[in-house]
Amino acid sequence: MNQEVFAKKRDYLLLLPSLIPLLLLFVYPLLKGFVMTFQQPETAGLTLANYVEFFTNSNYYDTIWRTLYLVVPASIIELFIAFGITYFIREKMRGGGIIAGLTIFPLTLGSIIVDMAVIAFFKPTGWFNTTLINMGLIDEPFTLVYNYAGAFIALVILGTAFIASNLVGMMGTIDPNLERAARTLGASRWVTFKRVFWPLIRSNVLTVFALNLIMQIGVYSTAVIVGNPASETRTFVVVAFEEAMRNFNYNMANTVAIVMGITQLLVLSIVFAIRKRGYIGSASTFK
Amino acid sequence: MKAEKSFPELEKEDGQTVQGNINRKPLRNSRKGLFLQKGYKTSSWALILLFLTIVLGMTIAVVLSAFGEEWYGTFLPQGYTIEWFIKAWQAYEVGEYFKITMGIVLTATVISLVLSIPTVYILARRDFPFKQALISFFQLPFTLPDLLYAIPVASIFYSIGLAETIPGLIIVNLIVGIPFSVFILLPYMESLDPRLEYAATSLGATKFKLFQRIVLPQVVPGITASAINIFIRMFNTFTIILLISGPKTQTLNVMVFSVLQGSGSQPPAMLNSLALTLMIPLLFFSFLSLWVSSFTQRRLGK
Amino acid sequence: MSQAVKKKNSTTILDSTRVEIRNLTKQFGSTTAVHNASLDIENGEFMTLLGPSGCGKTTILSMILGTLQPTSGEITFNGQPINKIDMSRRDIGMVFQNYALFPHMTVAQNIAFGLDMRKVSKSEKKKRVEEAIEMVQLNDLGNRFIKDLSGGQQQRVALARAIVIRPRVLLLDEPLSNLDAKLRKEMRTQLKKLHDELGITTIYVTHDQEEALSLSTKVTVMSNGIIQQIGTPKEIFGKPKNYFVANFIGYGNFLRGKLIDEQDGQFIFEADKDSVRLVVNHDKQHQVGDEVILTIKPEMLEIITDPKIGMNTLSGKITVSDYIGSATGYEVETKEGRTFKVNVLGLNPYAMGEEVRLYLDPAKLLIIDEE
Amino acid sequence: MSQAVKKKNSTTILDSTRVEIRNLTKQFGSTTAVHNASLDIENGEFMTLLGPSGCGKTTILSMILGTLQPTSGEITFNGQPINKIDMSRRDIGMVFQNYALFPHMTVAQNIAFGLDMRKVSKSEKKKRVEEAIEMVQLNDLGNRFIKDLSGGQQQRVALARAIVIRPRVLLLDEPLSNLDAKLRKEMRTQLKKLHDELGITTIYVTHDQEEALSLSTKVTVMSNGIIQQIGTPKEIFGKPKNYFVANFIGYGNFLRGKLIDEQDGQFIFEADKDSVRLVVNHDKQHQVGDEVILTIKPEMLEIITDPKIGMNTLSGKITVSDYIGSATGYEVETKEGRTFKVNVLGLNPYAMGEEVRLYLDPAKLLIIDEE
Amino acid sequence: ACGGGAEESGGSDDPTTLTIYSVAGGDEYYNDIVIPMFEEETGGKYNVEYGRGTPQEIINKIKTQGDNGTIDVVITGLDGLPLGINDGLWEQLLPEYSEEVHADEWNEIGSAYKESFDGYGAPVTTGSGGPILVYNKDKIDNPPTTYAELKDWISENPGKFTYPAVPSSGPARGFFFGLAQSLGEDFNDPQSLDETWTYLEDIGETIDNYPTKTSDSFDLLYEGAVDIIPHTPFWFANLVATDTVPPNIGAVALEDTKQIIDSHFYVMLKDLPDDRKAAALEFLEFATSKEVQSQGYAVGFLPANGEASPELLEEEYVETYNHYQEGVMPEFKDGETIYVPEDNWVLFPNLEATNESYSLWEQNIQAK
Ligand SMILES: Nc1ncnc2c1ncn2[C@@H]1O[C@H](COP(=O)(O)OP(=O)(O)OP(=O)(O)O)[C@@H](O)[C@H]1O
Ligand SMILES: Nc1ncnc2c1ncn2[C@@H]1O[C@H](COP(=O)(O)OP(=O)(O)OP(=O)(O)O)[C@@H](O)[C@H]1O
Ligand SMILES: [Mg+2]
Ligand SMILES: [Mg+2]
Repeated sequence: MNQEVFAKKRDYLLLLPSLIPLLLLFVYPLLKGFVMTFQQPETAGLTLANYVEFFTNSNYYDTIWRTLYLVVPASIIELFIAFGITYFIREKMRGGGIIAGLTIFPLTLGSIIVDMAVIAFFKPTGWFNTTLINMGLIDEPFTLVYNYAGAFIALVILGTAFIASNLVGMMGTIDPNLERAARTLGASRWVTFKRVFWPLIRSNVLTVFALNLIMQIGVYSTAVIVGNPASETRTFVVVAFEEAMRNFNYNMANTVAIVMGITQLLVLSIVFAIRKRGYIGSASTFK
Repeated sequence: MKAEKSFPELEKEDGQTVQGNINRKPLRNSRKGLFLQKGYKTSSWALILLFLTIVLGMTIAVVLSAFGEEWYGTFLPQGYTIEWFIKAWQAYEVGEYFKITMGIVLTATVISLVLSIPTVYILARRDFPFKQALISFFQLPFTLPDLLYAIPVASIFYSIGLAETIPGLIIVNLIVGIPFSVFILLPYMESLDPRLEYAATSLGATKFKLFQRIVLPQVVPGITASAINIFIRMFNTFTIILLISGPKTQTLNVMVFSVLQGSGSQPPAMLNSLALTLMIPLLFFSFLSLWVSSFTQRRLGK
Repeated sequence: MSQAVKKKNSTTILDSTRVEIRNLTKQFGSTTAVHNASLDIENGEFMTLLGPSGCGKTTILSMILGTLQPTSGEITFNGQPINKIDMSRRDIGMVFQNYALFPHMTVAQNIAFGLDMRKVSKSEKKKRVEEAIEMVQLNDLGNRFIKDLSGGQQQRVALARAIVIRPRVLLLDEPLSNLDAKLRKEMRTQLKKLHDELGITTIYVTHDQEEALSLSTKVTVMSNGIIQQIGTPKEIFGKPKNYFVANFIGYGNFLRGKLIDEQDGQFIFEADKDSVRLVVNHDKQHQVGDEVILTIKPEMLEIITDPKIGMNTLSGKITVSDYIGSATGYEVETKEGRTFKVNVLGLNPYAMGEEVRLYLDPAKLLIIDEE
Repeated sequence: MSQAVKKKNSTTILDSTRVEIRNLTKQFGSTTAVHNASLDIENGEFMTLLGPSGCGKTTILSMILGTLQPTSGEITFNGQPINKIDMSRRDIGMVFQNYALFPHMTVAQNIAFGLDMRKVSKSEKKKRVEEAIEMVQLNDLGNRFIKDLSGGQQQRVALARAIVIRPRVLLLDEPLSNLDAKLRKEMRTQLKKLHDELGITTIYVTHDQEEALSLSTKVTVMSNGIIQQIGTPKEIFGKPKNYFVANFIGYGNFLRGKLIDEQDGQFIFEADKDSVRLVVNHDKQHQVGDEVILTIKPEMLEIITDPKIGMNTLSGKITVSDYIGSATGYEVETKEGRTFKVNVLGLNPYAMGEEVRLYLDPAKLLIIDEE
Repeated sequence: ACGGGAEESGGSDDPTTLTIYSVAGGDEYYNDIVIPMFEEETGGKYNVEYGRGTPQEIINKIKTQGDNGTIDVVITGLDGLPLGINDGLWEQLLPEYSEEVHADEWNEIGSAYKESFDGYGAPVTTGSGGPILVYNKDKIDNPPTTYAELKDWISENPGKFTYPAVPSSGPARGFFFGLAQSLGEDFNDPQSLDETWTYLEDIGETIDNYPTKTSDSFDLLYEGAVDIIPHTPFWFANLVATDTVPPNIGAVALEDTKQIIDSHFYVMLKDLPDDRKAAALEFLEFATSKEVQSQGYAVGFLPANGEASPELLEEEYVETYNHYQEGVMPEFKDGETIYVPEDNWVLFPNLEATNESYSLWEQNIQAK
């Protein structure tokens, strides 16, 4: 059928209900916060000193790599796990609902409880290590908490749950007839996936992936509770909070936050640039 | 196949010429395919089992740490008690906070959804200049740490008298809820088939009816995902809520955190129990929304 | 239009709508899907759009419906430009070529949708939905979801959904294409009845000539986005204006040539290729000297045995014989090397290779132009 | 099957597939879509499935394709149960009733998809895709995305995608329903050519009798999930087995009654309702005393003026006259109160209300059973 | 119920809302004992709202509230007090309100604060912030009792000692400052703590990671992953009193250092409206009285009011206290009275030094 998008000016009014609260509540504070990054505590006048400090002091700029080093691999793994699970149970399968529910479940625990749970489960005397030791697989327990590994595990659990919570619904929007058509044309399951399923769901997956990634860039409690916030998991927000809460240097805290925001925007624009090159739209059979 | 039996010696050349150079696979499953298929199934199950074991193990471990008695180094606690849980519940009036929290966050969730859905619709359906920039703008509030804007927001709220009031807390939650919901719903909305909307409009549906009868029912999965996620996010919002909440108009999360941060000599089991009370609203809401969604979906025949 | 006259009269609210299309053009990038089309559809008219696949029929309907914006030109409803009328207020019932049924609703809900929008009372709604379901013979399927229906059943839901609202304009885009012949005929009867009763202005796209003929008050033939001929069914099928129209609606035999003479109110035609001469009845548009095309339908050609008739006959041999249900289609190759298509009712009266004589009745031969 | 014999032979690699369906039943909840159907489709056969909308045709194709699991019964390919063969290895080309084209690929990519899966060389692929595009007359549209095509164009892409792989089984679910008559005829010719050349086992669903007749080597008529008759096109159209088949394929006139006598190799038939007596040619399946139905196609009934013919004639009056393109359909009401449908080639030779006589040729009357 | 205190305090019939925030924890004393007593005492005149937070958060909150402030009294530790002084948030209590806060009754430690904090806060409790060692009696018969012995023990039992992260754990702080104290270094000048860092680096070789929270270090000890952790005497006693310590866990004091005093203070917000100020002062007067302060014994809060004693405990807390003091190490008991021995204490370092120490610890120790 023929259709095309033609906009009536009036339609854009629909943007307002959500824009107005944000403009009212958010923009002014944000600008204020932004201006603060060009100021020093207790002095007037605008300066770039905070940014100079950020990009010359390894204590600050290292947070970029540390954050990305923690979050990017974790996000990719989360995507794989969440996609793998939801794709596998996508067709009506007995127990599929339960598997989906359990995968998403950690999301409902919230990050603090997940952090506590990771510690309880993975600590040297936790079930994970004791089981491995009892099975004779290892002699010494793995150190999986209060370090990179701990934060990584907690992130993976939460991120997987988040991505899965979205993928479950998205997979349902792909018309199974298209996959069937591909299969009958001789495509193996893998090729059907690669050539039909993936291109159709790709843009949605990328959006969720980006969302998850930028959320995890803002990781705080996990980095502090299960990670080692002094070194390996010294992420943006850890430093920002430290500046604000311990050093009372809001200017620097906001600078860190702005750099973090820019990093997130960069990540987002990369993902969206990739996304734009693929198919975006309905995946129903185009009759 | 009579012919085939009479001229078996001719087979190869003939088969090829007729079919051109097409690669004919035999009408039979390839070993490789079967193997891969099996491998895929096995590894998927392995992945699922591994992940779920960890999730379940973690959860049980942390729950036992709150309900277990004297769990030191043994595989299971010596005994179980809900005494600490009850103590924590009573000492901190968890029930009160629970009610307030549900009121605030539920309302904010619903309002966020209501306000963001029209926006998402336009973002998904229309192309306009700076659309990408607008999307990025929507993304700012939940990516930037709330530290960055919490203090100015709180001063505004105090100066206009909205601070420490329930409506104020609801409104401030929208900063978290709207952008997040926009982002989650966007891909769902983009996957809708626009042709159905034309059909509906031509049948006389106004914009409102179109939303109500055609768009919304089809994005129920997206709305559910969005509702759960923004609920959880709002529930976990800390800094800004702490700044504008009063001692009694606080979310459960903020109260529990303050307790945990300031904790001195209270028994750890009680603190664990207190932390676990946070699960209740989240679980409650998740089940609620999954139930609502499956109910509506069933009614909508998915 | 007879229907238009039958209509009840009212001043402000018209029961149906007069659709006027003025110089309508639609381009998709570099493709021109509709080119400068002008078309008047009186109220109560049943207009059929005919044309080959991809000629722009759906595009025209989409512009009337409002899902496409014309590149240029104007469409008016009762004189009012439609872009001034909100899409939801145009009161159009449309059967989309792809149905566009709501997957999240049952058959009954789909059909009731338009009524809901019109705030029809509950009992009235129930009654009308039931009627519609019955009319398209989907009894017992009211509570099914769309995906649980067969293709033809879906198409019927789409039809029911469009007509149940008794709109002022009905746009039907091949609404019966997935139905079997018998059902199609029944639906056709229902549509005709409905149209006669309510006088809904209808624009109908079909590939089925029988449908076009039995339903329409007017037919428009298009090709490549350009309107070729507009007329009553009899005009179109009896007097196609040019080669395209004739060919499209099934005139299978064409002879290019010249009218070289006039005799007893009849032209003498001489074919270019082989100088075959034929006598053909006079018509008003042509005169001696015109370069024309003679055409005749396969079923108008006669295979004769009577040796007495000599004029306008050609001898030949049957080369193809094809039983097509109610008739047999033959191809006859004449001595001059031309092939004629001839349809004869019934099963196989002639054998392959049989020598026959073709009679081209001067009254049944038609003179048309190339363009 | 002629095609089957034509086929080239091979031992391991079969050029086409023999499809056997044994006691196939498919239930959707409480609906039985296919009921205990058994059907053999030899390799190289062109089998057409005919039946009213919703009778289970698509369901059968889906089960052969493997997208639906039979409730009971078995389908084998060359004797091998298909559930043992992976879907991607069955080598089936299918045109889905809803096309199922890939929205994220261009026309050429859609068509090439199956070839990619077969690892056809690049140049060969290009050639074959171009051929296919040409065959379905979509030249210049190779780079379009599916949503930018008209309905008929989409359908042709679906067809091209299915045949370009030259599969061993072709399942075509109303592949031409959205095309105009001329194009449909051309596609038909192409399909026939392809089938004759490659001998692909084909199962074809159509509502168009002409298609069924001109393409198929066998026709299966279904109703409500039950197979009513299997036979060659001539058998089906010339000798429908029962009332359902006859009615479905267009026998419009039925007389219920009894064979009361036999005379000169002819039966005497007496109608139940009005004791009209008719003479009808003998057939082997029936004998005097049988309760039967006499039927005759509208185009086999003759309106006669010759007053000499008295036997098997009925007088009546023309009540309906409907020009349907190549013929005019009349309804004649006899004095006994029966209505007969009669088709006469050409335009309107008789006027409404005219008194006519109908001649029911004993050789053209058919004796069938109720069930 | 949702309005701020300011608006509601006007009416004479409605109880005045008194908003108290604790940024030092201690709910079991303030929220469970003091406030109910106060409400009972004043017979419904006041409606006390009690909130919690970290010092930084509440100070930010007070600042954001600006003129619309709702908070009247804050209970703070050694971090929040100077922070608020720097930001000019607290009302100076001494000498103007010394009567109300019973300044003349303050004990030795409390009096010491008069000088260091200019009389901005009224001390509530002046307990010990450690250090002591808690150990597993099953594994260790003779626990180390000095830092030197501890180091030797650690080198003999690598991996069996750990302490939580200094910035996020009180006992770890006590351990850290106690170490500097024992090595004779000045913890008010973190840059000079060379030997302290060397010591910590050395034992750090054997420590895989530093738990974030104190309770996590407990778990490690209880489960046998480690055998010794540092702690503070009265907190530990509290755990013993609540029966959450396994019987095989014991505690010893470290003899070669002094107890680092950790205290809580009441502060009153600056420039309160008169009615609220009156209310706040009434509360302060009540809460610093020896009667109320004595109730602190019940939960191991050593009163800053020198005249407080276990004898003044209310009936209902006597039992609690008796049970509690059984778990206190003999070093911290004077007969039936718990205390920090005279001359065996030093005040906590000042705020700047503390924060700098945190950062240095993270850089020098935790990040390694
Ligand atoms: N998923 C389903 N659940 C219930 N009933 C179904 C389902 N799919 C098909 N049916 C029913 O099964 C019957 C056969 O359907 P099928 O699609 O095979 O019909 P068809 O012969 O292809 O008809 P058409 O010519 O209209 O396409 C129909 O009555 C249909 O309503
Ligand atoms: N979005 C588009 N972009 C480019 N070309 C388009 C688009 N939509 C339609 N077309 C082209 O416009 C022409 C007219 O399309 P339309 O759908 O009106 O054809 P139609 O007459 O309905 O054909 P059919 O009988 O096959 O449905 C076709 O050639 C088609 O390819
Ligand atoms: Mg069309
Ligand atoms: Mg079908």
